[in-house]
Amino acid sequence: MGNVLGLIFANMHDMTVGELTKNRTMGSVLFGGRYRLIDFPLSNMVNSGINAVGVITKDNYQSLLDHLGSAREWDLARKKGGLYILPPFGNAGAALYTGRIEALNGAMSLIKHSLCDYVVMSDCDVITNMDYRPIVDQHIDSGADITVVTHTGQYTNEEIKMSTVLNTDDSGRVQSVLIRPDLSGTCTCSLNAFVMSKDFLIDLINDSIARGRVSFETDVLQAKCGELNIRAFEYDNYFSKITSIGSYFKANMDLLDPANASKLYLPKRAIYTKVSDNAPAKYDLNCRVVNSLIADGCIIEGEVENSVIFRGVRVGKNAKVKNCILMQGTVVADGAECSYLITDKNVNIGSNRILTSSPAYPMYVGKGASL
Amino acid sequence: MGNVLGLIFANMHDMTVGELTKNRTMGSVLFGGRYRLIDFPLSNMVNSGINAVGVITKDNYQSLLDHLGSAREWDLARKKGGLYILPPFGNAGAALYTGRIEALNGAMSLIKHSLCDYVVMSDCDVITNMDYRPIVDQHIDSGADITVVTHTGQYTNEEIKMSTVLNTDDSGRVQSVLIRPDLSGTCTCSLNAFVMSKDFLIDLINDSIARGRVSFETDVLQAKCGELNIRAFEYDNYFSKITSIGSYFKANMDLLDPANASKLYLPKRAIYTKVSDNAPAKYDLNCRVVNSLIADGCIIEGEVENSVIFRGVRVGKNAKVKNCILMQGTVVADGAECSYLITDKNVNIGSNRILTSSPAYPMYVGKGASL
Amino acid sequence: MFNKKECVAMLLAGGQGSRLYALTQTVAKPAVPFGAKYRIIDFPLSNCINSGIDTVGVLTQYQPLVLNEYIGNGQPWDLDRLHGGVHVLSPYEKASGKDWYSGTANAIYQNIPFIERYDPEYVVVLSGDHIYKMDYNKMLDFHKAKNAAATIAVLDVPKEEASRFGIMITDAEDNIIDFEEKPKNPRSTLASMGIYIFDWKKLKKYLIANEEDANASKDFGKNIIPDMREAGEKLVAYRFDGYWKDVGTIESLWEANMDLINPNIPIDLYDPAWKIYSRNPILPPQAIGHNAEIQNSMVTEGCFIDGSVEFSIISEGVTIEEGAVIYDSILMPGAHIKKGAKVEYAIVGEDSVIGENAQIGARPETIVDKDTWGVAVVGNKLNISDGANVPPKAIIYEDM
Amino acid sequence: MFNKKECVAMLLAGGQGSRLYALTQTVAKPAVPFGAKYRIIDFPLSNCINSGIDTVGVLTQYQPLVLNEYIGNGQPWDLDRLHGGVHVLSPYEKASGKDWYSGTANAIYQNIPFIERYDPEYVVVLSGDHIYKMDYNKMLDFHKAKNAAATIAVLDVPKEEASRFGIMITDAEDNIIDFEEKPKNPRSTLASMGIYIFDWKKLKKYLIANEEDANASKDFGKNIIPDMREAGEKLVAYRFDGYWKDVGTIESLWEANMDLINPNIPIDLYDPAWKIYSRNPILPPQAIGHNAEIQNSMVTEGCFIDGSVEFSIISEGVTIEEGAVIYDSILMPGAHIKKGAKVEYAIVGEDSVIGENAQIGARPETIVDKDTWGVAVVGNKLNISDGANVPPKAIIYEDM
Repeated sequence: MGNVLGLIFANMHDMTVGELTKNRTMGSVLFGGRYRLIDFPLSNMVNSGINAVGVITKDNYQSLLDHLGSAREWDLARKKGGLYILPPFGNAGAALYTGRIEALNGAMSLIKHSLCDYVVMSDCDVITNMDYRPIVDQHIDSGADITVVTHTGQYTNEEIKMSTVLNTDDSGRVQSVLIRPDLSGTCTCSLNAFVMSKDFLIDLINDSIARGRVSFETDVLQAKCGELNIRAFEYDNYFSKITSIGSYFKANMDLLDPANASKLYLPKRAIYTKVSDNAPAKYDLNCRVVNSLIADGCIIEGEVENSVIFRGVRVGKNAKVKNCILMQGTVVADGAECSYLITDKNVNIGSNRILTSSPAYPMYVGKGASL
Repeated sequence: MGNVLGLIFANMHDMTVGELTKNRTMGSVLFGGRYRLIDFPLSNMVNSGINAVGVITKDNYQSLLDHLGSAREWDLARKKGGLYILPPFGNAGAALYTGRIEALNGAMSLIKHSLCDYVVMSDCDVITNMDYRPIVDQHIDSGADITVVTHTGQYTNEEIKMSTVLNTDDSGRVQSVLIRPDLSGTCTCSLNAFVMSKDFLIDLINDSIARGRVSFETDVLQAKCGELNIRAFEYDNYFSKITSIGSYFKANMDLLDPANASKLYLPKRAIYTKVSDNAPAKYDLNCRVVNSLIADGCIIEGEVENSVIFRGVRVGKNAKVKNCILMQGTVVADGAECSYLITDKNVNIGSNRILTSSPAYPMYVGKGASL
Repeated sequence: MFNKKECVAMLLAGGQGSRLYALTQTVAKPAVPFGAKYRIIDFPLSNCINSGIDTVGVLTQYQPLVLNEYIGNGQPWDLDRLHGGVHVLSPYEKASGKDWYSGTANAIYQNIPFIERYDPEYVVVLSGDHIYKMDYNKMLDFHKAKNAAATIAVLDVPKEEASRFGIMITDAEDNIIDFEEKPKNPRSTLASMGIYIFDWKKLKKYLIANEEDANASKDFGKNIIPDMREAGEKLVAYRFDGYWKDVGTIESLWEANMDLINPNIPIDLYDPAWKIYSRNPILPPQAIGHNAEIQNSMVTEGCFIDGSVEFSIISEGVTIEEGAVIYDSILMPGAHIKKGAKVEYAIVGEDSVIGENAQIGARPETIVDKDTWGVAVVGNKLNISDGANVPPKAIIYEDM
Repeated sequence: MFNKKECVAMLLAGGQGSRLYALTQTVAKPAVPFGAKYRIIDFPLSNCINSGIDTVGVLTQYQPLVLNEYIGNGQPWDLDRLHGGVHVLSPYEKASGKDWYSGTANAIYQNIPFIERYDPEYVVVLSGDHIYKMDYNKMLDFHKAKNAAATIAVLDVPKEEASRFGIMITDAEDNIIDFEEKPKNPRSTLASMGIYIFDWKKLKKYLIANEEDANASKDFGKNIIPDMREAGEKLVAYRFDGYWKDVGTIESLWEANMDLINPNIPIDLYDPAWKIYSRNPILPPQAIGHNAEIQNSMVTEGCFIDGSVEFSIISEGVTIEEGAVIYDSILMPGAHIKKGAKVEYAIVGEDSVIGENAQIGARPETIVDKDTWGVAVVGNKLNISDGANVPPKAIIYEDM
């Protein structure tokens, strides 16, 4: 797939998990014990043979820059192709964007100069191990103008209210588009990944900008679905979509089931992330750990159950951690008890503190807080 | 000098060469046949043993990002330290700055987390091969709060009007500061490079921001020169300072004199730049080249005299190029004649066109123009 | 970025490590996995970069493929430099002929052109099979302050262990006045750690002289150091008081691994100021199942653990099924322990599979004749069938 | 980033290159400078990456230090990859013993474990001393379309030159039905370019068989290809019609350099779609002085030229003083030609200094006995004193 350019929108859907994106992009939200959300689309692109990827950012992207570094971990530290970070104000024309089309306009120079024939775009809200090759193949074979990756299934009202819903005919052609509708039940939702030819995309951007149209979903998918040949690619593999802090919690917890983890972490299509050179995890005398994901650099002296524990977390003696997500550097001091807690980086839970929430509303504790 | 953090201001003085910075930062202005201005302070820092450098940008910095890439050419692709690019909006607090102090405030997190004791700051307007080690040594020995690198000499009114002028006592301590004064003659001008201790700098930024002071020159150097121990480091090596398109032209032409070039390009303190994998320059039958700098990738079929020719320039048959700066990718077609011309990247001069200006006002031709 | 380096490190990665044979059939000893996510060579390489030494030659001629791939361009240790960095140096053919390395001194002799590229004042000579954290820069400061020709790092060992080491006899100023190799009645308890700093000009002279002596064995301990002493050069001992262990045998390799989980042994891998770097595997976090019991162990990424693990070191990508029991053992990368298998006081090599209900090794307290007890070793990429029994002290090279 | 690679390239970097001896005393032949800013190996390495082959083993045992430093982590050729990339492979010691490479086939045989890491379908075997631009991918497509066991790239040479080459005799379908090594009366004009694509499984089988034959010379041309033909494997010839030159001798090295500035010779270094990559020197642009006259030449960065240069190749960091004259010559990196010196039909090695008014080489038209004429060579790092005379065809190894 040397002829495909990848584009990742790092800031899209920031608002769906507002607590987690206060100081970072959606793409740099921590996930699954050692990843950030951008690791998934970025690894997927690399594993699909795409070797030129642009990451479009808007604000709060310093942590994203730090995470991506020279892109060596994704094998994108290249002379030809490689990773391009596209922050606002990089060019005289690239100001803060409000919609996806404006964002693409800021990336126009990269798109134009790319030697690619096709462009694959993805947001950072879907956690999956997706091979883009069959999607591009279908796009080419079907003669579509735009291919939208979709999944048809049962969705809750909360999920659909954060999604773009497509109605397709038997041939897979999109007939109508509903944006964030107030529905629930079985429907076909966009997974926010799209394929277009480079030439079509350039024309689309130029035309939309000239007409003052900034939203890809409203002004293109919805408004033009009669006029354009927009087709769905139905995706059936394991995925989680983050539409709220609740679904973020669930997406993490889902990986405690080895059956799910084995569909996400494929030996031949690994998910790459930044290396952090932690020592192995250390389990102390009298600790008790069951049904949990534990990252390197942790020192566990107490109990951990049904939890996702990021790198460098300390769980003290007689501390109890149940149904929690503890991000990097969290310290749970001796005797503390936590349940249904999401701690951001470097949170301190004091000795013998008891913090309990409920499955419906896991409690979020902000970066660096001491409780 | 493992305990020194370098900071480079890529956008300062953009306005002095407004034509050249329309689509790029001062730091990414092309210079000397194959360099960009940031190559000089960045190489100087690396050659002085500084292995952590932050580059502070404001806008128009996409070309700077492309140039610096993974910073491998400067050996700053490191796990510890290395190059940090600090664009606006990277953090929630870092908006577009208006003065140097605000810019430093945007870099506060880098400064605070650095393990350094001292900070060396430099702009990109001075072309020189500067060893920062004796400057830091003097800063430490003298007990100064701020050390300003200066040069005392004859300056034109134009130069002084773009400079900060310092009056020092016999011990080198700054007594008063004039900003962009309307003077000429012998005086001590700042070369826009400064040394401070990390702790002093952090306090200075916090205090200035709290009081709404944004200009380092006006609100600190000038306003506080009685209160603070501000000292000059008198720098006597070869340098050029860019204060206008005229001085930019002269700084390029100065390097035609091997005596100057040998003071800038030192074998043990090389100036690094991005590699571009051009073939060697090719001199054709009947070409004539004298007193010029020619970069790789050029094909010269005509005449070149007293000129600086960047990578990949083509000079056609019977074309005549005299006293010109031709940037990357410029094509001078057969029979064309140019004199006192500065062409930006990818300019095309048509066959038999004659373009002549004067030493006092070299003509600038914008990027991609066809004449 | 300067052409000149004050100090260059030469790491003697050694040969086959015949006493570790089951684990080194296709890899050089320094590439043997250690401490769940490391390989032995991570320790000296990390010490180098943490000490500010950014130019390292790794001398090896035995099975360098894995070591070469592992070291790569040195990036995991921040040793990918435009000038300097880490280089694996194998023997090569010169215009004058071709020779394999015939001893530690000869290996360095053959690479004089490599060292001379950096024009160093000092050369640190290190060994590839020691586990320790040491600031070579402090030793270099000591070397400079003493104005020595050579400085040898020494460890004060218990008197009863001294006869296992090369022993340095020093005067009150730490000058080495004599030395003895594994003496029966040691005159001192200062054991050489196999870590040397030399004045490069002097070392070069002795290397060349030693090379010209056809009878010399081309070895540092046997030739270069004695030659320097005889010539009256100033040799000093640098006392080191941290943790240090030679892992050249199965027993010492097992012990050094166990030391990592012994709270009374002072080797801290969690100190952010002195990280031990390694080439990190690309694997998800370790998954601990519903039936797992883990205590007093170190585990790293990509493992799935549903059995019981105590006092053990579990490397990347290991699977321990429900009901399997791992006590006092080392599981190397990719090992797979099936249901009900019991691994006690054992080392299981890379990618080996232990069948259901198999028994590997045994606890010493269950053995009457203590001489028949020892750590059991299953080599790399082996299949041990269901119900098989690998007795203690056994070393398994083939499927069983 | 996949563990599997469809095609791996093995580059036979060869030995000392005794016919280039003055230039290869301390560097392997592929590291000899070429074309002002390249080294010979840049051509096959650039061809690999431009053809989409990102995994290359460079086989060498002769003076690999310069080659190793030059290739480094492969970044200049975009061959620094997490999986794959370029690796210099020297001989090494195995558990079973240690052997130098005893032939081209043996070199690949010894590195079977390297190739197997990538599980390739195809292996391209290349030579390290050819100058050419070629898309190996097209050859691979041909190999696949023909369903061949081995494909050999051939060049249609003039009949009178055919007896200098290995000649392939083919049928109408490009099947190789016979071959002759430097035949007196060639039956065909298709010369082997020393570029092979093999089905890896088959090649491996023949490599192992050849290794077991104690009498075999372990060479591709002498053993593997004939063995495959005898066994009835499908061997096909792939016709290449671009520029190709073997630079194994002083004359051919000089000629290939001169070809770069001959507008009638089809090798274009300025094509952005097929760049030849190299490790770029860190030097300022070339400075042309007031007295310079340059025509029909290639010059690269870091030079200072104040003399006359015609039909010459001037490498990085060369100084040509006022009044010096360089005609039809190659100046290698760092050469310094002093005032009034004349260099004609000559090669001046790296960092050599030609004294004032010295004369190196001569134009053929000034020589009566044409047999005494040839390219003059001054080796690396030599000093030729003021006024000295190096006659044509001379090869200078020492200061004079």
